Amino acid sequence: MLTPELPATPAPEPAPEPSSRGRAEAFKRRTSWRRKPELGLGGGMAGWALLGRLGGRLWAAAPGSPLRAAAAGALGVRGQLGLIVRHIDSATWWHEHLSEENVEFLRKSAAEECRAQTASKLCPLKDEPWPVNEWKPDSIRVGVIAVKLGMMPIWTKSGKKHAVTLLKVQDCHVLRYISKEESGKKTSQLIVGGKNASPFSKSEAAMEIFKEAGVPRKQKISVFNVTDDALVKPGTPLYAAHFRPGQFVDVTARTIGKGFQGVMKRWGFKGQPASHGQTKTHRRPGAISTNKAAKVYRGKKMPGKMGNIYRTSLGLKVWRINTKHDIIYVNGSVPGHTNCLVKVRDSKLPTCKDHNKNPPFPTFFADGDEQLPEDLYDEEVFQFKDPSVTYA
Amino acid sequence: MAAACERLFRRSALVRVAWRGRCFSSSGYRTDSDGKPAKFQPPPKPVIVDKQKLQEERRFLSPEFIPPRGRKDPFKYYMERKDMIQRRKVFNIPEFYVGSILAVTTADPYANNKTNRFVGICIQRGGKGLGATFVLRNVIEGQGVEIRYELYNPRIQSIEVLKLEKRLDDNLMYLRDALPEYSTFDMNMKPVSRLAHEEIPVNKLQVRMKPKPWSKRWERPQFNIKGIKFELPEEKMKEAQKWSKPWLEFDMLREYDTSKIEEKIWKEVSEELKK
Amino acid sequence: MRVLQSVCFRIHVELSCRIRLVGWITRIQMALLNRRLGLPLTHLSSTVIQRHLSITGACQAIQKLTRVRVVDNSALGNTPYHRPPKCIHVYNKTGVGKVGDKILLAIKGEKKKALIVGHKMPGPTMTPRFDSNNVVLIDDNGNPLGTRIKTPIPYSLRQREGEFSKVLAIAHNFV
Amino acid sequence: MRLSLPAAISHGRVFRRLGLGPRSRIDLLRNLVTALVRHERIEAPWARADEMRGYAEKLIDYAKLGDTNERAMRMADFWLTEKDLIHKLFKVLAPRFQPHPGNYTRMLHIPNRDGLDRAKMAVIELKGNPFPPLIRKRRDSEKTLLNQLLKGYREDMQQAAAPQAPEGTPV
Repeated sequence: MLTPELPATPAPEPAPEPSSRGRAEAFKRRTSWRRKPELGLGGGMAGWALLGRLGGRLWAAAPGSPLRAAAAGALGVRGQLGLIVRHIDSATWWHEHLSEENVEFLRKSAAEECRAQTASKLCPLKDEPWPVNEWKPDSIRVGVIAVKLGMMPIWTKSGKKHAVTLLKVQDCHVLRYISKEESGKKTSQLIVGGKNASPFSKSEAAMEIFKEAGVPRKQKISVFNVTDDALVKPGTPLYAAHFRPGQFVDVTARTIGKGFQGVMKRWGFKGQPASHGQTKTHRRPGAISTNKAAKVYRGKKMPGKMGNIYRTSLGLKVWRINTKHDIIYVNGSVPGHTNCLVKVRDSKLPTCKDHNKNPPFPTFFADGDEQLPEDLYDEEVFQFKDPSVTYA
Repeated sequence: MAAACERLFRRSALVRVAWRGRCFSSSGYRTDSDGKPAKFQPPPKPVIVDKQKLQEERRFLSPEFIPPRGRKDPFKYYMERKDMIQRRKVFNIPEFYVGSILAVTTADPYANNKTNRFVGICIQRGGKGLGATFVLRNVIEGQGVEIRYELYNPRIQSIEVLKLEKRLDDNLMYLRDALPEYSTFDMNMKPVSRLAHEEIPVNKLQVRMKPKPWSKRWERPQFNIKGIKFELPEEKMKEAQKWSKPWLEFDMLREYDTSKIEEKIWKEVSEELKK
Repeated sequence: MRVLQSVCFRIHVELSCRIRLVGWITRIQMALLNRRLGLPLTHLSSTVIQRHLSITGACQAIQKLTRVRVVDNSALGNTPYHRPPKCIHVYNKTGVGKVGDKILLAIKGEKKKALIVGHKMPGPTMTPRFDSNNVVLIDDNGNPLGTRIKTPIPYSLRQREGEFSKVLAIAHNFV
Repeated sequence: MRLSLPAAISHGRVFRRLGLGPRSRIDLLRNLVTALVRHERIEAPWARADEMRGYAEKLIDYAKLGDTNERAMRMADFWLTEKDLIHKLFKVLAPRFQPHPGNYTRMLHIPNRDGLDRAKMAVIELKGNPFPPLIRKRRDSEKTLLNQLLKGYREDMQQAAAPQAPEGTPV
């Protein structure tokens, strides 16, 4: 009744509208990647742009307010209640404007495209490799982005137990190279992204970087400073075998947010006594400055938001690498909650430099000459296929 | 059904429930509706179980294989399971329960002959995955000793089941407060033989406790302990019931149904172990 | 119960006249000390005496003011006294004593050093945890006062063999 | 925000705190479940409805086990404070949802409450109820230009992909 029937032949304006909806554009972009030209619709790119804009216009033209239609309960207990209008699945533009088969088709094709992109990037050496240099003690390699899976115990051959964190390197790709001049920093930079994510909720500007590298959208991207001899071509996938057992790494992640906390929890202040005539002051900071200073010094430890900041754990030993599932077993705990994305790179601690010599340089290539077994262990680690430990 | 629907339809499409009134009125139901079986409950049908068949099908999946509830990736547990299976291929970890009597030999650099053997009753099994543990308890020369072993620690040379049985409870931590005779076992105990397809016997022993204080108030309903012969005065036992939470039994969202996961993991583990 | 406690107290005093007391005990509570009289007797008497004096269970961690049990056969540790031995200082950085730490005891109105050979608090896995806080009395030079340790002590003490060789020499059971 | 059940449990905040305590919370939800089974569509504060939803669905899962199951009967006896509804649960609702594996209820936002608290409200209903639907029927957009063009493209793709299938990815 109030829902407007769409005209079968709308009059599309040929002039491009600058204010056409981003969503429609995004839709156009999604479907136009990596499309073979002979399979496209008549005008190729232009046709899709037109189509997208058309969709935007139709959306804008639909009268907004009277959408509160119908379905009033026959007995209408409350007038308001009758106006439950929204579709349960009309929250998105797709559901509003596309038929079910088309939604299905687009969803499938987007997933397929994502898979194809990931697969096509497995062998970047096939098309001209970037120059591969020798490792030097002062070169800094790129790092990877990994998912924190959780912790488990590991035993050494001497029977000692260590706790390790499992970090899974999942769909990690180099996205972009930023030269020294561009970045204005001392070293050039590589942008790396990890873990595929849905492309649908990003604006086109944000998708630009992934499009250039020809990889699916990533959940997290971050920047690594690298020396010029350790550059990797954008689009190269990174694996767990980038690191080797026995070396030391630094892991950076956002810590678990604790919200607004008082000084006892946040900074470990002692608080005041619980009893002995103490009233109303048990967990408070006490004095925050002196009479003479007559001000509060900058950086005074006070209550406030705790956690949810980036922290780095330095010098964690790599005990074991699983090359099949791309898992790094890193000694000890790592900042962040389970399933969060962490940044792993070679340790910059001077004490760890001796252990980090001659890594796969600039990174490990899956299609290179090197054939790796499924599990790489540090020589101290007890492997479960060995018999029990005995002491002579 | 049609009549019922019509009646409902006539009343209203949407019924606003008056919350306060309902809450108070419900307190009247509370006492009589809890915990009592329904009136028209039919008697359970007699089920004839083919015992021979059941015994053949009895299989034991060690409890540390079942992942806990949580938001961790199941893949993480899969990776741990691979290592656990690998260890089980090399090293025999027998089937045992809380209440079984075990002898564990470990490699110990400080012991005579570099091995250390300890016999005791398993009073607790804990942990999931590679970090699974069990606690053995024994009283040696009047001194209660407990050792917590890691099931997958490579220092363990052998785990020997001397007596395979279950007790009434899943956790026997109360043996700490029981009379020492209930946790005293001979260090040179001979294994008790049993047939391979026999049902695991349940030892219905009820232990007597030392006088209070105990490490926990075992009479409280939260522990739900059946294996203690309480010799407390009547009013103390009644007092303990003040802490009972009868509604927890009906809180359906707290239930963790592991049967499907168990099935899957059992299949995976048994296939891997056969290889 | 009170009768039993006094009985046990007297058992403790007159360990030599143990046989004479059997009749009394069986009459009062057979279940407690039924068959093997020798072993549970010392254990029981000491625990019951402690029970009598304090109504709380023993502390898990050995820290200041923790009641401890002396497990050697020194005269000082085994003669009864109306106050149980208490730890009044722990010689380490944390203030919580673990196996192998030395502590200062207030025992029978004296100050004596002692070595921890077992505690209630769970330590690392694969190491024993005991039902009581066990110590061995030592003098300032590290020599034990007694000649025998009655309870098992953990093997892990042996990794400091050089330091505690005299204490380890009087132990006869390890776990 | 509704956390999934394992997520909620793993993070320590197991359930919402409603009412005057755990006992009161269960009683409150019990009354809501009873009302839902009786009326099949009720209006309640959003948080309560959301909290109750899991229990209602679990109860129907139990009811599907049949009225000879002892545990199912105990559950029904506890959760339905009005005992005449036990019959309805086992004889009407259980057969109705027998073919469905789950997701027996539908919950929709409605305008905030008029009272002082302006509480967020929701309406929750059992699927397959006899009332007129709350959700507007989906508008048929099949004939729009956009959909027609997409359809054409889809069909082209299918045709093109069919012979090329062995070669590689069609997209």
